[in-house]
Amino acid sequence: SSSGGDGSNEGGTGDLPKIGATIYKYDDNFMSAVRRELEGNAKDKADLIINDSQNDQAKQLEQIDTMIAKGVKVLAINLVDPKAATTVIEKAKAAELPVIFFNKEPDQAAMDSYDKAWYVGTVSKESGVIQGEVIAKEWEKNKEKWDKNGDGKIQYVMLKGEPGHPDAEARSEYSIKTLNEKGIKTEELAIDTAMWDAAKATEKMDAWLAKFGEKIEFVICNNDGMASGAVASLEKEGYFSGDKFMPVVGVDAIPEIVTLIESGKVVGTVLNDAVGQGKAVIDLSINASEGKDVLEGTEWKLDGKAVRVPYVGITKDNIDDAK
Amino acid sequence: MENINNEFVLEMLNISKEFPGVKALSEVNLKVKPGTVHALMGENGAGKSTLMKCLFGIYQKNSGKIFLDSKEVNFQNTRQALDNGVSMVHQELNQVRQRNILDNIWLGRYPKKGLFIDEQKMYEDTVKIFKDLDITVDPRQKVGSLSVSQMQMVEIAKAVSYDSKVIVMDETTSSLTEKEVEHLFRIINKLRKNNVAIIYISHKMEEILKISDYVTVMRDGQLIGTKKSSDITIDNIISMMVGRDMSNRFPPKQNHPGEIILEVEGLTENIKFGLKDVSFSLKKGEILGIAGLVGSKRTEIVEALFGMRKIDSGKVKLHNKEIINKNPRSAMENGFALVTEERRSTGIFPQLSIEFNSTISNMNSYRSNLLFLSNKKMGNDTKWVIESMKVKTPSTKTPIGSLSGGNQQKVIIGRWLLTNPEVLMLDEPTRGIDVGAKYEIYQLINELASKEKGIIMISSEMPELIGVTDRILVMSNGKVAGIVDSKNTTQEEIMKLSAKFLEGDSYEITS
Amino acid sequence: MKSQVKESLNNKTSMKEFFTNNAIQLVLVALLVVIIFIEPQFLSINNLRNILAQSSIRVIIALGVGGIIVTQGTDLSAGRIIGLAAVISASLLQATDYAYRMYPDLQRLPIVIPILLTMGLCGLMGVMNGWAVAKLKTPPFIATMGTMLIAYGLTSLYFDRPPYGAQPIAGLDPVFTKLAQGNIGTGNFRVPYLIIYAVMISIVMWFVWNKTKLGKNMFAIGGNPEAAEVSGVNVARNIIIIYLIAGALYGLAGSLEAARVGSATNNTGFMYEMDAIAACVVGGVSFAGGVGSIGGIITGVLIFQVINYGLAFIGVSTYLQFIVKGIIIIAAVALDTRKYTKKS
Amino acid sequence: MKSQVKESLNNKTSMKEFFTNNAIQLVLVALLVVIIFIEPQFLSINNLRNILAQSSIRVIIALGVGGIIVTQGTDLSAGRIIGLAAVISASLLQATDYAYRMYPDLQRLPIVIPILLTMGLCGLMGVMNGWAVAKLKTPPFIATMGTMLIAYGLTSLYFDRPPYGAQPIAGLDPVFTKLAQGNIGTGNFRVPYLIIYAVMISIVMWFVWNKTKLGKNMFAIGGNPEAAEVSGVNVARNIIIIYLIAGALYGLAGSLEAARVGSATNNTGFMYEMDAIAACVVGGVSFAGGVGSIGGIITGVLIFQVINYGLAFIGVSTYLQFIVKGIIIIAAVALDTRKYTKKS
Ligand SMILES: Nc1ncnc2c1ncn2[C@@H]1O[C@H](COP(=O)(O)OP(=O)(O)OP(=O)(O)O)[C@@H](O)[C@H]1O
Ligand SMILES: Nc1ncnc2c1ncn2[C@@H]1O[C@H](COP(=O)(O)OP(=O)(O)OP(=O)(O)O)[C@@H](O)[C@H]1O
Ligand SMILES: OC[C@H]1O[C@@H](O)[C@H](O)[C@@H](O)[C@H]1O
Ligand SMILES: [Mg+2]
Ligand SMILES: [Mg+2]
Repeated sequence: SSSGGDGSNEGGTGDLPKIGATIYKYDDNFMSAVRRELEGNAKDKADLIINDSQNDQAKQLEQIDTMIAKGVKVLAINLVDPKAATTVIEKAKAAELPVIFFNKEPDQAAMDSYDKAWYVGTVSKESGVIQGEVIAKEWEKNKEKWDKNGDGKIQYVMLKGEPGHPDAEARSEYSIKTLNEKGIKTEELAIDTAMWDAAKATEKMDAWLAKFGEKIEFVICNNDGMASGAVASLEKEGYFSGDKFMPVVGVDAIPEIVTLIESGKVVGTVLNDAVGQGKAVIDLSINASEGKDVLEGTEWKLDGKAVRVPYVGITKDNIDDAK
Repeated sequence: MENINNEFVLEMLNISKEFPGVKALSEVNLKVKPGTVHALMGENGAGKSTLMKCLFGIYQKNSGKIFLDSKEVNFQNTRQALDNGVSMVHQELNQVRQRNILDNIWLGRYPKKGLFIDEQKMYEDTVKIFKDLDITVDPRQKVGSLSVSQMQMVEIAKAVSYDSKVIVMDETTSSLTEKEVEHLFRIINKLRKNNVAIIYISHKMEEILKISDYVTVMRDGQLIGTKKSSDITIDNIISMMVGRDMSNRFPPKQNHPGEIILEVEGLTENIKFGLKDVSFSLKKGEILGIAGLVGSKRTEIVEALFGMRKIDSGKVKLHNKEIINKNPRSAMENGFALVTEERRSTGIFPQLSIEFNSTISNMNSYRSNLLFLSNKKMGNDTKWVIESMKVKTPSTKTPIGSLSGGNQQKVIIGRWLLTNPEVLMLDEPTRGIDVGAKYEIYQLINELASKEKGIIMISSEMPELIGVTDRILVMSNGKVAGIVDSKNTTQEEIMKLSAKFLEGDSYEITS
Repeated sequence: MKSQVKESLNNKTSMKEFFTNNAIQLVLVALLVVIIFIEPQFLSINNLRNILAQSSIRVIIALGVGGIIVTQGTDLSAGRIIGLAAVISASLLQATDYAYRMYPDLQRLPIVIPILLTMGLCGLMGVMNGWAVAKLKTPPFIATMGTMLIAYGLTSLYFDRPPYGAQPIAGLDPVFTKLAQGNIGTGNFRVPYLIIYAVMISIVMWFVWNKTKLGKNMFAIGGNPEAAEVSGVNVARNIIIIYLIAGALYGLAGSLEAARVGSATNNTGFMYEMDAIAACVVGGVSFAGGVGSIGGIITGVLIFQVINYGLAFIGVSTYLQFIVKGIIIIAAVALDTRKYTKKS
Repeated sequence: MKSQVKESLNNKTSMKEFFTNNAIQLVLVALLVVIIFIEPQFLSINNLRNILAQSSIRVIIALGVGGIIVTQGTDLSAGRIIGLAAVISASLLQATDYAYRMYPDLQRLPIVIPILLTMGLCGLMGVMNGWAVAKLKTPPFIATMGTMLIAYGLTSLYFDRPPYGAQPIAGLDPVFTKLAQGNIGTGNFRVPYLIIYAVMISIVMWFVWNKTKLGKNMFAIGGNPEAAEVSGVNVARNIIIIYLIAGALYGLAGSLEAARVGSATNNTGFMYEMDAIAACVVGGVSFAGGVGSIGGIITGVLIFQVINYGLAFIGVSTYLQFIVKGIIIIAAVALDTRKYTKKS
């Protein structure tokens, strides 16, 4: 069993299946939400050990060694680097443990190399696609006002997450691709990394506002944290009061952004379904640890060896889905 | 034990102090009367500084009692010592070089005006003190830009300015010129008149009898005795210090200068402030002294020869072949060695062992095969240094920083002797060194000269130059004022030459 | 001697001396000129204001770290202490109508209370650093690394709690965000409050460094701790106070950072110490201790901010930005260091 | 004098001396004892092997950084240089049948070639550091911070390229991954290769530090750079070589890290320098220069690893782990520092 705050094993839970889990980084807003769900779902059903891999794949491998040494019965792994799955699988194989990956998806080949490996999560690409769809939907609705220069194109600036991060790369690429596929033309005024960070986003946005001002028609952010940072910068410049407005989108649907969407300062985000992912991970883990069919007694469906929990686009219209 | 007597302002009774591996003081007694100058003498490592540091609250004694004005005291830190009327000029200069004189003098007791420091008062008080003591440096100058002797005078002024009952001066004169020493003596006499007690540590014999009222001698951490200065001679003191009679301060000379090995022609460096057209030659087996006032650029000569300074013009010929020492390494390859003047900043590696400090300049000769160094060879050489230089140390692995100043100096000289140089240059090699050790160093210099090495020795102690060298080059304001024969010269002649090119006294130097 | 000194003050030398002594200021000017040359648009009041405003909180942090470096110390905990301050003050200053409050029943507080509270608390963390350095004699690197870990652990424990868990603490009281986002004046003539705070604190710290006993002791301790000790300075107490002041400044910086960004997480402030230390070193504060100036530190912060802002403004691609920044920093400091190395 | 020396070698003193001189080793033992007391299960060959294997790459890095610290330097670039090595060696050692190769047409290479190549390249980055420190006289903090930024920029540029863009470089040649993941022997008696490498490199570095001229020069430069210069040490060249060796060690560590993890990204190695520097300082290498030992550094790394592994093994919750780790580090070093500060 594991209770609020932080998951770790406690005494007197000898009979419950021991799950060894890692979260790639505790500081990640979205993954903290998933972590809460893991803890909530494990309560009274499993003995859950969770580790903070601190965004370091090597550290995560070490944590896996430690957990194996402690005798866990199943691994639930949120990889730091999705391509490191092979190494994790090697370790699981050697210890004859099933492994449930979640949130960051290993290669097909890696999944195929071990019959006791499953995946729960989304596809990075999908969040980009859905973000593109949200932008398209809102843009079509407000084109007259938002296309300030009336050229029919979206002049946008993009705040990117950590360069090289699969989510950052996929979101940057597929949000724009999706728009273009829908026939909406785009023009990139600037793109720069703010490392997922609100404070850095504020400063980049300061510079862009000074440089481009009203030329900017859309602010696209790889995550909600940066979206909120961009909003802070925009507010300083007098946006969102009177009729000065700038559309901003993010990804994650963290509570802060949900409020900002309600107050009209952010036009949309993409919901990563933490509740679903968390529950699926625990359900599969418990079954796997007991050697049962992973789906036994659950409502999940397998797509190959993966349980897919979809992303949902969020705007003011369906804001309640994100609460 | 006798009763505490009011006759003494300070009584230190049965003081013992131990460091790991060293018993630095055992049962030492020192009683000092007000209004007297009490000299504390002893070889390097005898425990003089340690005794004073125990008084001043830097070290905590292991046993014994200290009475100040008949009240027992046991200072836990220097703050308490200063507040109770004990101040000290430290052997190793303890100044904040990055800050100016004012900040240094008032450190620990800055005057305040409301929230802020009263800089005006600091300045005025300093000016008053400096005037009182005839010190002429600008108190706003950065300490780092002062000459060593100016720093020393500032330290003295600082110690005096506490209005203490007892002032300790630990080898205060080691880097002062004769003139400045006289200046210091005037200050001391004034203090003595004001009933201040002064504990005076020095290795300069001449000074001791001139200034002190009492002499206490220590050896190997033990008290040898206290005598009235009027009742004893230098020879008495020396034999108390070294535990045997020493009939001569200088060993008999046995070297015979041969043909010329080194010629320096028109050496010029940093023309405005540095060396101007310095020429001289050095013979095999010769000991050449360099005399001059502080600031006369004696150090610059050896530093330039050793590749530490960029030479603007001039030639250096070794065995008639012109050479260029572009850095100390190439100088060493050409057979030069230099024992630098500032032991602490350019000599020792304080945290590292005696062995390391002895062997570092000679690594090439310890390779046992292509790659690795031989512990045995290094160990043997270290033993040689310790034995031939009579270094007092618990072991070869002791960090050199924990040796007494004099013993550190001996190790550094040993380091350079190991490189077996052809031209050995020594910049103030006996500064802060006791008489016994000095004698040993003179002997070593003599021996080297007899082995046909050329030796250049800078010194501010004229008796030493005259007693040890064959010829003396006298520098004045960056120029050679003359080269005299040691046998036929006098201190007066050297003094006169030293002043030859001084500004104000002469119109010769216009650019 | 006197006449030599005078001589050296002829025009040529003094020009050269001026250049070497103010090299780092000149580097800043040169940087600005180059950027303006590449992108003339850069020359605008708006950009100037942005750069100054973005530098403000950094200046406050750097002034704290700077004093510590002067005493031969360092402070790795600055960033995490800032995070602690940000999270605590944000949690106490959420707008009462915000849906996801950490303390749903908390009354609206006057903003000074949480700010002073965090300054006090962070000052205490500073005391912990100072105590470990001065009393336990732990090397500052280790002492502050320990505090960094402790501060992060505490922040996370505080932050990651029911009801909402590890979510950014947002929805801050507008009076609070205004504190960091607001301006005096309007239009092109407005001056962000942040700049005013930074200027005020710089002035106060200038007095502390140059006109008080504490300041002089700080330089003495950094320049030669033994000299300070034998002159009767209470070295330990002064060190602890220096770390205390730094901690309090981080506390203030953390609150302002939360207000500026409009939210705080346990990751707020991460690695800010690196920027601050770097700015100090670029600004001439030496790790060897005893040397440094308020003006230098401010210049150091501005250099970094001009580089960051300038490169983003020009539109240099992300990866190239790192490389260019690396080269500029080394070059700037190498140029500046020349003043120390002339052996004449 | 002689008799005094003998006297001091009586039993009591030597016991006490032994304890103070080996305090940090004793701290390590004490840590182990406490952990085993709390969780007796901890006492197993498996855990021992895990800890040693996890320490191996860290030891290699720390040995590089350690030498630099001995010369009064520091190296912030270590982590990013490791990242560069990891990315390059991984990209050259992808299995030929892997679908997403960075160089689809590249022949299968003998693994030594890429490893030596990256060691050379990283050695060059080290030379850059050393050159900036020794020749440009940039403070090591700044020089290596610059190199850190440059290395990261280069790594990212290399990493984020067609055909696949910024994707982790995976699908490594099994011979290569085996190099880091494999063992000698089997079952409970197996010894991971990594441990063997670390031991070998420690031995080599022990000889370099203690038995070569370079080692002696390194200590001389750290102990008193001016005295070293005057003693005929070519200070600049030796500093550059020390940084070069460190760079080469990072290169090796980076390759091994890629092999151990089975993939590499531009984030590999991030902040590794902090762990390495901390381990050195805990192990008795002083920032003041001139002091340090191979044994101390290894002990320092082990202490950190025992803390990390032990706390996780006991099951201390994540956030609490930070706090406990912070306290242990300060306490351990404070205890160790007593040997220098006994005011006797
Ligand atoms: N901090 C210390 N740690 C260990 N040993 C020390 C320390 N300070 C002094 N000693 C030892 O104590 C002894 C006395 O040293 P001290 O400095 O008092 O000598 P001294 O009489 O002042 O010599 P000198 O004339 O050379 O200054 C020496 O053997 C020295 O090595
Ligand atoms: N150009 C200069 N600018 C400032 N100070 C100088 C200059 N030249 C010499 N000095 C100061 O004068 C002092 C003595 O100078 P120098 O070393 O040349 O004299 P010296 O005759 O070698 O004296 P010593 O016998 O003490 O070695 C030095 O400590 C230095 O600080
Ligand atoms: O790696 C960190 C990032 O991970 C993403 O999945 C998430 O959407 C971002 O908000 C950010 O936290
Ligand atoms: Mg448009
Ligand atoms: Mg002494």
